Amino acid sequence: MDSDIVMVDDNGKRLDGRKADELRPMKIEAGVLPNADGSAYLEIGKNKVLAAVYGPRECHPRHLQNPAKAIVQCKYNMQSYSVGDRKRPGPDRRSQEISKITAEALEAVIQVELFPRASIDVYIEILQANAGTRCAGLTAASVAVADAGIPMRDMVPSVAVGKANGHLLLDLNKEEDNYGEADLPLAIIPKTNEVVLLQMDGHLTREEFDTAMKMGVTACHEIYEMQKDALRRRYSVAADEEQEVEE
Amino acid sequence: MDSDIVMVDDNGKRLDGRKADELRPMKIEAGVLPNADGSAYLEIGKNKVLAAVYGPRECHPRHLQNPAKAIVQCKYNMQSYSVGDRKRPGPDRRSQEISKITAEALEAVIQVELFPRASIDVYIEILQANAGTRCAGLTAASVAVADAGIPMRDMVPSVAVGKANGHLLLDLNKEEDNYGEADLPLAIIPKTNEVVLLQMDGHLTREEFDTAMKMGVTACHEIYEMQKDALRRRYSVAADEEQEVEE
Amino acid sequence: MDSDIVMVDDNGKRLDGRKADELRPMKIEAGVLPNADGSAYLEIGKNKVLAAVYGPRECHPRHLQNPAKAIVQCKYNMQSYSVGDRKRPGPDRRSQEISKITAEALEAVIQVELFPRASIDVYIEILQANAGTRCAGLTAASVAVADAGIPMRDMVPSVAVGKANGHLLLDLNKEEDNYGEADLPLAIIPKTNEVVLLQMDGHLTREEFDTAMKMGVTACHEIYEMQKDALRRRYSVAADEEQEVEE
Amino acid sequence: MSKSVVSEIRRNHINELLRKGSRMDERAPLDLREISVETGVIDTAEGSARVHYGQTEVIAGLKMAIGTPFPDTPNKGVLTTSMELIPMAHPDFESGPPGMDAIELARVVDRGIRESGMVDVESLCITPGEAVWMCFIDIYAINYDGNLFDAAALAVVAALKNAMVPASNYDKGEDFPLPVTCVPITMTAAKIENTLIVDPTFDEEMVCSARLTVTTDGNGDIRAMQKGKSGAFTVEEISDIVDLAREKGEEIRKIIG
Amino acid sequence: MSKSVVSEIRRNHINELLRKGSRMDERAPLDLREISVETGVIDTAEGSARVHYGQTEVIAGLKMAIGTPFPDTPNKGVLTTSMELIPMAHPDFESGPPGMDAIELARVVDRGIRESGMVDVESLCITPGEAVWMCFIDIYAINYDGNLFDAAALAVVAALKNAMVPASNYDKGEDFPLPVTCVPITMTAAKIENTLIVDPTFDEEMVCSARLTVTTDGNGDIRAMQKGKSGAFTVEEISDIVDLAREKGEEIRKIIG
Amino acid sequence: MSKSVVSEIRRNHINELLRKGSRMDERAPLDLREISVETGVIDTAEGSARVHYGQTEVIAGLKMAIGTPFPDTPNKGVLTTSMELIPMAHPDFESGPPGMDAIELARVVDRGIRESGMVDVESLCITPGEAVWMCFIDIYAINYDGNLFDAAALAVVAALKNAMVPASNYDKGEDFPLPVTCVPITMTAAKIENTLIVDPTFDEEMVCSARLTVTTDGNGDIRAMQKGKSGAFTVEEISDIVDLAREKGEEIRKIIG
Repeated sequence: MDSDIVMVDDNGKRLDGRKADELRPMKIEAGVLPNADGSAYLEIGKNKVLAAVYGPRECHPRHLQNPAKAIVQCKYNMQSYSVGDRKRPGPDRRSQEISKITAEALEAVIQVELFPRASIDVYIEILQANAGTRCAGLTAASVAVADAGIPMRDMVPSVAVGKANGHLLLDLNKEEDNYGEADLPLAIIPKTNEVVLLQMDGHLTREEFDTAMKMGVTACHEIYEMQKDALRRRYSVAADEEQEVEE
Repeated sequence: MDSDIVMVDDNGKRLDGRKADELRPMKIEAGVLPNADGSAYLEIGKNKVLAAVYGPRECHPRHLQNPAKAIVQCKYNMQSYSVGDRKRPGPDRRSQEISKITAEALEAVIQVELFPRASIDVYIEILQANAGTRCAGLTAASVAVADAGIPMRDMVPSVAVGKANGHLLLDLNKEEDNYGEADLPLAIIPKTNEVVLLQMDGHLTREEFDTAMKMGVTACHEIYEMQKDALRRRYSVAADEEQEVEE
Repeated sequence: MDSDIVMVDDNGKRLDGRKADELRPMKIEAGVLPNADGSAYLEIGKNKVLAAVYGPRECHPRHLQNPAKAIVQCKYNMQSYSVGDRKRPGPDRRSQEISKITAEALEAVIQVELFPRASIDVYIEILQANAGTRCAGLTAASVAVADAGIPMRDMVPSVAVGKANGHLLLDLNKEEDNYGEADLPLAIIPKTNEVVLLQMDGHLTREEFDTAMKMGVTACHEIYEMQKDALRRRYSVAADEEQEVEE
Repeated sequence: MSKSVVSEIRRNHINELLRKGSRMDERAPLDLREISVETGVIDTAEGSARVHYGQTEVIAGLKMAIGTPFPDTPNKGVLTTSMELIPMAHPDFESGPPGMDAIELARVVDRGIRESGMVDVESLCITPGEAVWMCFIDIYAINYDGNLFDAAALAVVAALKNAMVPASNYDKGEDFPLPVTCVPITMTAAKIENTLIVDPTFDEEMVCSARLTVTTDGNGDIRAMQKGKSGAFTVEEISDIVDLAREKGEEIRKIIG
Repeated sequence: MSKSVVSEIRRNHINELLRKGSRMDERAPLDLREISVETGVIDTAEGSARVHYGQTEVIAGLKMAIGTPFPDTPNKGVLTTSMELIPMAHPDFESGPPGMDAIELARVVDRGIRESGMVDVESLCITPGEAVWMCFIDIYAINYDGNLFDAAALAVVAALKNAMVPASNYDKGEDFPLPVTCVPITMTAAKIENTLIVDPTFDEEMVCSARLTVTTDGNGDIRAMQKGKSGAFTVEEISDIVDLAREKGEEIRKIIG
Repeated sequence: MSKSVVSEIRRNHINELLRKGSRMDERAPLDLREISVETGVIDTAEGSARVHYGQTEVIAGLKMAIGTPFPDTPNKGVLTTSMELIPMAHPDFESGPPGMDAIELARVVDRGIRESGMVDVESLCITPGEAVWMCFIDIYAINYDGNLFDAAALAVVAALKNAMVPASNYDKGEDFPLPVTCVPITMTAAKIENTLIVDPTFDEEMVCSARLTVTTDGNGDIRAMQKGKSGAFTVEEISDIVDLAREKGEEIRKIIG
């Protein structure tokens, strides 16, 4: 680790000009894929992510069916060309772990009890990766589930807080991540501030952890507004189209 | 590519003495395997091919069943020792593609509508390979299906036309194939001259393509005669055996 | 092979001090795993082996069900750290063969006809290997099946007889095995002296084979006593526990 | 691609429209859908393109690395083409390694590129027998509404045309454009009853009896063909499709410049 | 881990007990089960340990070999952690390659070791860029009654603390103890209704809505965390669990010396 | 090999015949079927043979290449044996990687070859520790009517006896015959009720309770054995089978010269 790299300059600016608690530029568009029941496209910094939802639909394989509720299945996938060195197609251990915790976080808000025996299938494709893809994927997937019209208690915004050269920094980009000393991805239910996804690796003192959690929760609320905005735009477009048809 | 190799000499003879539109020596024998419902052994040049058919039989896995007709499944397999460098057992991408187009070509003539929900399973094993195995396999499989007594509209003879050092040549052998500039495998329904298998790779002008198609169709009719002859011999043997039993 | 190594010294002692027909020190404990229906832990020399039995239970996959009897399925597995060079997890060809013959040997004594359609699943884990693990695994599995209360005609003790530098030696350890010229693992039904597992590789004359068989059968009876003893201890402990509960 | 069944009603509707020379999306039988091509859509790729044929969407990306050549072609770079039919793109697609359809798609696209000599693989040799550029072409179906053959092939061609060899990452001098020699274009026709159509939608693919894919180069010469499905073509139909492929090839070649 | 269903009766029983501050095995909510640690149980391993958390039993073994380092860390030894949920350990476990549960377990255990810097990987470099020690940590669940995270992590820590690098087998001098710098301890809490418990049994895992695993080092700093299951924690609950993890970490650190 | 069930009628018929000392194909219990051996049937193989035992047909082929020896046997060539039970050969055989039956067959055949020292692997060393001849023996079941053990083993022995090492392809001098030292022959007996038979057909294999395969060398010494199925043999029965194996070994050794 090269500690000469200055992560935050004298003016409190990071390598890309952001403040410590500032998100990268972000945009979300809902309803981008015709075949899926719901979908979303998200860019945050140099990450490009697609999420699609199919369901509730019949659950395959059948032995996974739950007579009391729908199951939520997720596949998080980094496309081969999304990273520096080409990634071989197919799931690796990292992507399987991310798929699991993403499905669990979504299940926390989806009203699965309304769809016994069904499956809700969430697909997250990372087209271009630049640190923070698991959070970007969950944020997008949450919009895609809403776009599919599946009843949810709330959405799930997600972001990571990092530590680099001793600084707690929100939403590390890849350059910063290369000097990262800790990473704390989390996702919340904004209405209650409850945490549905939480991971950590690295080194945080008790105090740093508390600060990082606060930064993360605050930023999740910012992201939540963008999620809602994307859905509002989507509904207004859908309403316009409907109106056109009626005219 | 070494263009000094003379593919066709001044007398119009190829490296192995054939004319441009001449097939390699070919023999077909039907009914060679006791267990299979139908089978055939074929040699063309230095290719040695076995084909076996099981079915119509119950379709596994069940989700592949078609309530309106039998499905035709094919496995084309090059045995490990059939080529110069040992081939690892198991399907590769090439063999899977060949299996798919072979099944499609056979389905074109099999009366699949007579056997709803059933499977007709065709196995092609390349014992020894010397260019042109996919066509040899389909030609043999066609005889094996007939040997199994499965109703067919016609048989499917198959051959490839190649281009080497600028010459259009029927049924390239391996030596010629090493200098090949184009390869056009095809299979027809002789009664109608319709094409049920067609692939091409390489470089053909519009005119060359038309000529190659003509050469291929003509040769398929030659092969068709050998297919019918193999079945005639098979039936007469079977009839003799039956007579012996009755005596 | 370095024939200077003296396998049996002038006093008839082997490298580890044993006589030619002497087993390595052995101990068996039944009922060591709470979750399994039956289990056993076995040490023989430096081998450490666990066996667990689940069943009779519903047979998966269903197409393996036998309407007339239970099927016996076995997985023999060497754990990664059980050998000199780390073994990659997952079954290899050797372990699959051992699993097969172990299941067959156990099926010979289990009253499978009492449990139609069921499966009896036997798991053998080699924690530490030092030659002779297949026999140790079968010996332990036999005790685990009995511990599960599954009706058996008899138990199946198993041991290997080896040949090293011309000597027939019972129960080779790894050091001897490195100079082994033949290996003859076997398992018997002690009540009838019938053989239910038998393999051989190496080089044995007709006479050596007969001698080796006799050594093996005799040693199996010794092992049988230890198997019964382990079960007796298990039952008395179980009875004590029951009594305590009642008191 | 194999699980869906088109209802009889839809099948009849498609057939009836075609008998009148029309299609469900109001195209004439020999019209392509609207095609869009965006290049450079993936920063992490050496070249990339997103292509739409109507609602069918694919992305192709090229990654390059230095590797050892095959022993029998010591002075040539290596091309590899993979196609992923990810379950995002269609309810029939399932997770897992490429199935027969994906393999056929990848191989047919690969043949078009390879046999046309589009990429000058000899100029991708660094040290004969030791070091060459490896080109990994990965194609993802994003939304599938028929005719993946043509959309995938076009995405790959567009990605390659705009690719830069990342030489500087490997201390091999400055980055330079991937050397391409020509622009092969792939066109697929399908036969429904006795009518030929081009650029079939998903529903049309389900209904058609046979399919023929033809790749032509800038001279109108044929570089690759693949017939699919269990129906048959007459020799005349094949000839017509070849002419169509040459014609549409010219059209599309103008789109991507 | 996913096939079993706990009966409603058992679920209600667990809930009722907890409302009274008790558990089926008579522990208080924040009590650990009896923990036992035996090291050196596998002669063929470079280091090994068998750990019980009540009836949960795991064995971890370390094997080492010389290999080439990763290009981006030329002067560091390599750690790899695998977890096998063998069917011996529980009726729900099936043969086959590691599933999602086993992968998550291995990765969380791995993070605790790796992120705490427990193993001094730089001192496992033999020749930079060429030869380093590879550490293969294999964990087997032997009997599963809940809380594999903590049992597996403790078994690995104990195995590593007592491991010898087999240098003499490779003509690299005398064997020496594996260099370890600290003792990270992992603790898992679960939430049942609104009660937090630690060290859940199998039945409690089935009933709980959420799980949080926290690894702390000897300074009480946090090195790894993993939340699991589809329930939610309040920020306060998470804070309480972090405190518990620091406290239990101290307790357990004494057990393994 | 496991899906078929023999009808009770056929089972009874086999049993009744055997009680009278006869079999469905009119053989005596200890008679082999007609055996045929053709060598050199595959031009592309370094050695090959097609063997029939009655209607059971197998083909074995040997391919050779230069590779690196195993570290613990630096001066020995490498032998590998694979068996493929292709679905062509029997309605019960399925596509896919070798199952337990195929693995057992390959390993038992391999042991017969390896343990008899038939191939002089030391003379297949080119440069110790660096380059040796690798021998890939591939066996395909073509038509399965019982006793694949013996047919496969004989096909391999015949293929090896007639093989040429392709030295000239690798600039290693002239081709030379594969050095073989002896001719191990494999014989399988089966037990039906209390009768021993040799060379069982498919139906007999389905009905028999136990199977014993014995490989002997030219001196009548035993080189490999494998007992199969869940029945038991008495020690006397085993002794009788060993004698039979020595006797039939001599018979068959004459066939292949």
